[in-house]
Amino acid sequence: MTHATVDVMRPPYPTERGLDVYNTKLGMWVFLASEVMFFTALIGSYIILRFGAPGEWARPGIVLNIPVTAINTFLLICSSVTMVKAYATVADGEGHFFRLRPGARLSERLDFGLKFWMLATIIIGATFVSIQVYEYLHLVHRGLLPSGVREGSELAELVANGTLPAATMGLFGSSFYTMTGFHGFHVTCGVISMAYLYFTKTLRGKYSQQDYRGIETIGLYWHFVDLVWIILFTIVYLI
Amino acid sequence: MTTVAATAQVAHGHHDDRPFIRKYIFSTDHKIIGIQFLFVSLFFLLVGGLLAMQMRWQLGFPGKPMPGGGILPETMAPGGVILPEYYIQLVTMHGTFMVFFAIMPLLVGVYANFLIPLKIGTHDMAFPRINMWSFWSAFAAGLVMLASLFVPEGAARAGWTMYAPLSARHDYSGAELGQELWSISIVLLGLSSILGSLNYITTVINNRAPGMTWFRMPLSVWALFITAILGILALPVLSGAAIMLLFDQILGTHFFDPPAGGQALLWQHLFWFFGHPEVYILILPAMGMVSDIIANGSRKPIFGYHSMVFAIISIAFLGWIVWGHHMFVSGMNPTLGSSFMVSTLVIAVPSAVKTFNWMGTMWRGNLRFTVPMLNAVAFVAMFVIGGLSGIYMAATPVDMFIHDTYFIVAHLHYVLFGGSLFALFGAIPFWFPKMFGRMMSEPWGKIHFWLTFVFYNLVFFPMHTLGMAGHMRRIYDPTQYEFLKPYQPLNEFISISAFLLFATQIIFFVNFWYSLFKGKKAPQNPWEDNGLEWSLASPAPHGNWATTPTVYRGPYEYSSPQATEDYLPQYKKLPTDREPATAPVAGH
Amino acid sequence: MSWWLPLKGSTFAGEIDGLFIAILVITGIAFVIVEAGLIWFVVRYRARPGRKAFYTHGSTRAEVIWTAIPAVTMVALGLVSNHYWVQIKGRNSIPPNAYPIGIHAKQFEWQVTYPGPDGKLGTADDFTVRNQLHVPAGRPIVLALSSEDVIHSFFVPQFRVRQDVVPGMDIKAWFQATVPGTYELGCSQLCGLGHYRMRAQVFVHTPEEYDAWMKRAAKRAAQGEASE
Amino acid sequence: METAHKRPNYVAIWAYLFILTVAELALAFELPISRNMKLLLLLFLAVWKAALVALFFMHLKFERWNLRMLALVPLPLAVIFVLAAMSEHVW
Ligand code: HEA
Ligand code: HEA
Ligand code: CUA
Ligand SMILES: [Cu+2]
Repeated sequence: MTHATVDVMRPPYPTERGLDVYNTKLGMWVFLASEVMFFTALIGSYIILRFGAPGEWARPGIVLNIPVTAINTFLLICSSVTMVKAYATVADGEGHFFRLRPGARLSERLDFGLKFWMLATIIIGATFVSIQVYEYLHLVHRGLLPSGVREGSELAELVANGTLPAATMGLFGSSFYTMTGFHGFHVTCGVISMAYLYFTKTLRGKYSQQDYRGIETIGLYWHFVDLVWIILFTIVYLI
Repeated sequence: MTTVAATAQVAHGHHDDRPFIRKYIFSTDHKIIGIQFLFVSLFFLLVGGLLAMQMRWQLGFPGKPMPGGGILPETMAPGGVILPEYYIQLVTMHGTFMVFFAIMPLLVGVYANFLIPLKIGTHDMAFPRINMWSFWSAFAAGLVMLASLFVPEGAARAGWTMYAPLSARHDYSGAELGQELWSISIVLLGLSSILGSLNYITTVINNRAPGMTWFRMPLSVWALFITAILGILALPVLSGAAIMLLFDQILGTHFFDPPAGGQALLWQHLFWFFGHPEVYILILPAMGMVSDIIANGSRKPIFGYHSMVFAIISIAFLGWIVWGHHMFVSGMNPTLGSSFMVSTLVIAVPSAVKTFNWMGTMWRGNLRFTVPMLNAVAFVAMFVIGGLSGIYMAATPVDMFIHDTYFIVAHLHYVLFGGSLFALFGAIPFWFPKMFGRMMSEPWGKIHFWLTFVFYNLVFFPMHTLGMAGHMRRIYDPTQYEFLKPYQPLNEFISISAFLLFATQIIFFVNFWYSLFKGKKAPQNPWEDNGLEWSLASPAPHGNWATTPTVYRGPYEYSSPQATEDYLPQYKKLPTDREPATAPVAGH
Repeated sequence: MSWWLPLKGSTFAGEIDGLFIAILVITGIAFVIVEAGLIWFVVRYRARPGRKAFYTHGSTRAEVIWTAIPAVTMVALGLVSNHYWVQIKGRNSIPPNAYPIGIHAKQFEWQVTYPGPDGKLGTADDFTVRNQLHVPAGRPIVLALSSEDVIHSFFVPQFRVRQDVVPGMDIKAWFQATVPGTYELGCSQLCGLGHYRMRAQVFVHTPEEYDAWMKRAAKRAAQGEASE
Repeated sequence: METAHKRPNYVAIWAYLFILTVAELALAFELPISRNMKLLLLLFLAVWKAALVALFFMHLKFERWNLRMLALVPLPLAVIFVLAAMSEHVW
């Protein structure tokens, strides 16, 4: 955003032309294109490794806690909705939030709506990360490490009695932690940047119907992270 | 020298009162960032060159103590005799530094930063602070890579291609920290490239000056734009792969670990899926800048501007579907090999278009042999040799024989040195005046050019012969093989030529530094060029233009009948020119 | 020292060399056109005072010509190369009667497993020899390549055959030696600090010699002195 | 800044996504159909959900065609890469 440090030599006119899309938004889309390729490397490797794995794939249904993750998935989808609500509230300047009190002025509602929806997104996002941390701790406790199954753990027993395939547990640990870990890292970055924008911009009333670029841009990022999770949840946990 | 001062928009004397540190160190000015990249990557070019000299010593004079090698520690070269484990570090680091820290930042870091805003007529990049971070993470990456040479057990040892599982397990390679630092550095570099590319793409799409339509952009900008697209899509793949490799090294994951179900070929697929687009990242900007220089030096419009643009785009597109040509004998599915062969061969077509259009540009021109022009013509001559040797390797049955021999080494140096580096030896003096306000010496530049041209060919052309004899790459001591013993004199000849080649570069080094401080003061438009950047004073001032320039025509109107001089700048308004309708719209 | 390709020591060496020469001709023509053209232009059109360059933006006809000719040449070259590729490396290229030899690569040696007198791998009379590959001339050989640790590459220049040996993969490669003699097998994929000396000798015998060698070697192996 | 189009009903899309997620879970656990069928259906549902997010939440549906192209460019590359590298194991 241009407000942060105003360089004296910044041009006095809007430089934005070309795509009819302002710079930060275009930049975010270009960045997301690179993110797609980054996750292609990780998810693609997972697919390739799993496809060519020696023998049966580790059973996600047994190793992982699907119900908890399902709730987490649901939370992330909710956070996408709250995010888009925040965007719509500020972009439309009206109508996307309940009346604060009868007869309140539009601008008041807008202000409250944006703050509310953004805060909700941040909180839900943080909850997602916390649940993921919990999931990791639990998994490590049960014996799943990035390098495979820990000796003498609960999962090691399941491997020993044949419930879980020994040959692929290492691969499973590697790809599971790498993929979900990088996704979690993205969520964390999103939460931090949203919190930053929340305190430095939203609370100070810097967004308006005339300029809501920060909200739209961070929103794109946030939805993308949600989108990646939708894919990850399906191919890592369900398939 | 005729000037266009009448129409030139000389920047107003806006005095720049930022403190030194904001001006030159943590600068967000695209020109300063470009210059920072220039110094850093020339330094790494030097490092890469020094590593090459040590390699050449060992290859020419295997087992003999290297002059001055005594200063190296025991673990590398006891008594100056290079050890096998040090030799493979040299190869690895030479390739890595040259590709990732010399040529790529020189072409993209320096010239995308410096030229894009100047040539499209804007005041800075779209995201100046992100741009600054792009430099600093590249710098950090370079430092990490450099540091890896000095850690115990030395640097990474698996070739610049870092094939797993050799690179993934310390007991296979014998290097520990060095191997990890390589991965970390590459991740940082990937970050830098992504941040940079994001800027270049946004800037080119959104921030063009009025009148600068897509098809009035100079070919250098087109090439840098397409390169940035390659960068934004290719580098994340490398980062992802390097992260997996790093995890294999430090966390014990098994991505590339066959006994645990990982796949050795997965690394190769990932690496080359990035790697082939990468080699076009290393050539397209060179091609773009050479197009500008050749048109300027020939005083003629570029021949077939539109087909040049489409050639750049199709090379970039085809670059995505040929990566398997590095893996023909890797055990990859042979049917896949067939399709990769065909797509690879097809790349000769847009390359032919470019080559013949350069020649068409020179045809019936009025050629001025300035140093940039000499180097640009040499670029065409040498790139063609490298490109044509690529055809041998693209033909799968022939590649089965020449893969991983010095034929490949010859190919890659013809395209990278003969191509990219010659283009840079042209680009550096060409834009030097705009960067520093001084000219580089022409006579010394010519001496440097001719000596480099001769020695370069003496070094790398004979490598084709070595390759045809079956001389493998990355071997420490060729005399181990009976069938290579007769070739030792040739190796020796190459080595001596290489030392002379390196010595020649001292001329460039001195010329560069001397001109920086003592060079002739540069006029505003020393090459009588059409580009927007020449409407500014030399050196270009902070913030570039006081008011945004307007563009009235394409970039290559040399010898136009409309003008009395033999050039007609893009910013010069003729009475017949109409003002551009407001903003240029995409697709016009 | 020779300036040309090494001896043609296998059945497909001729084909590969032929293709090499074909490409040499094609690229040679392109090379001469470009370099001679450049030199000609550099001399002919060098700047002279008072002259102005010819003002043109290009020619569609020229553009079509120099797009079409390389395109046709390259497609033709692709078809021809693919024809040989399928014969040499294609998935059904291995001759059914080929004589099997196992090659196990490890840092930094080649372990060559011979099928023994019965001509079959995986039977009790197999034996292994380090760093020596003996093959009969005139008979297709199929190599079963495996690796202990990292990627190596099987390469005998005279046979024009090269195949990476990849851990975790069972790869087959075939060739048929034609000229009896002694050659060298080199590792051509960087495999660690001993890569440069990962070398083995290759002996191409006449069929009779080979049988005799096989008998001797099998006997020695049975007596437990397999290696060397 | 554009807002020419009518806002989609985000709550409805949320419900849509919710139902699809439940369908996925049901598929993964309950249904007695062949493994390949399951796999295909799950992938289909995942892509469907992802498309909903991209089209409505990221409002790609309402963007200019060239921005949509920009968003689509990496996808064929991803597919080419995965398919080529997978074909390793089918020959
Ligand atoms: C700037 C970098 C660059 C460029 C531009 C290229 C361009 C090309 N490269 Fe190169 N290549 C490398 C850098 C580059 N390469 C590197 C670094 C490696 C080694 C990596 C490693 O293993 O370490 C490599 C390796 C490499 C291989 C793998 C070899 C092996 O390991 O076995 C192959 C195989 O097909 C190949 C092919 C090609 C082809 C077909 C082109 C084409 O783009 C060339 C097209 C150009 C022309 C053909 C010339 C101009 C055209 C005409 C004059 C028209 C007339 C021509 C005809 C009709 C033929 N390259
Ligand atoms: C751009 C890339 C580039 C460049 C310029 C070079 C330059 C040189 N290379 Fe390079 N080389 C590679 C890229 C490059 N190389 C790659 C990718 C590999 C494969 C690595 C691998 O297998 O993993 C390779 C491998 C390679 C090998 C094969 C090693 C082996 O397989 O065992 C050899 C052997 O001779 C060699 C030699 C040389 C020599 C003699 C030079 C000489 O031209 C060097 C001459 C010196 C300079 C060019 C430096 C001059 C310095 C300046 C001009 C600085 C001026 C500074 C200021 C003004 C501040 N190189
Ligand atoms: Cu084994 Cu190189
Ligand atoms: Cu390539």
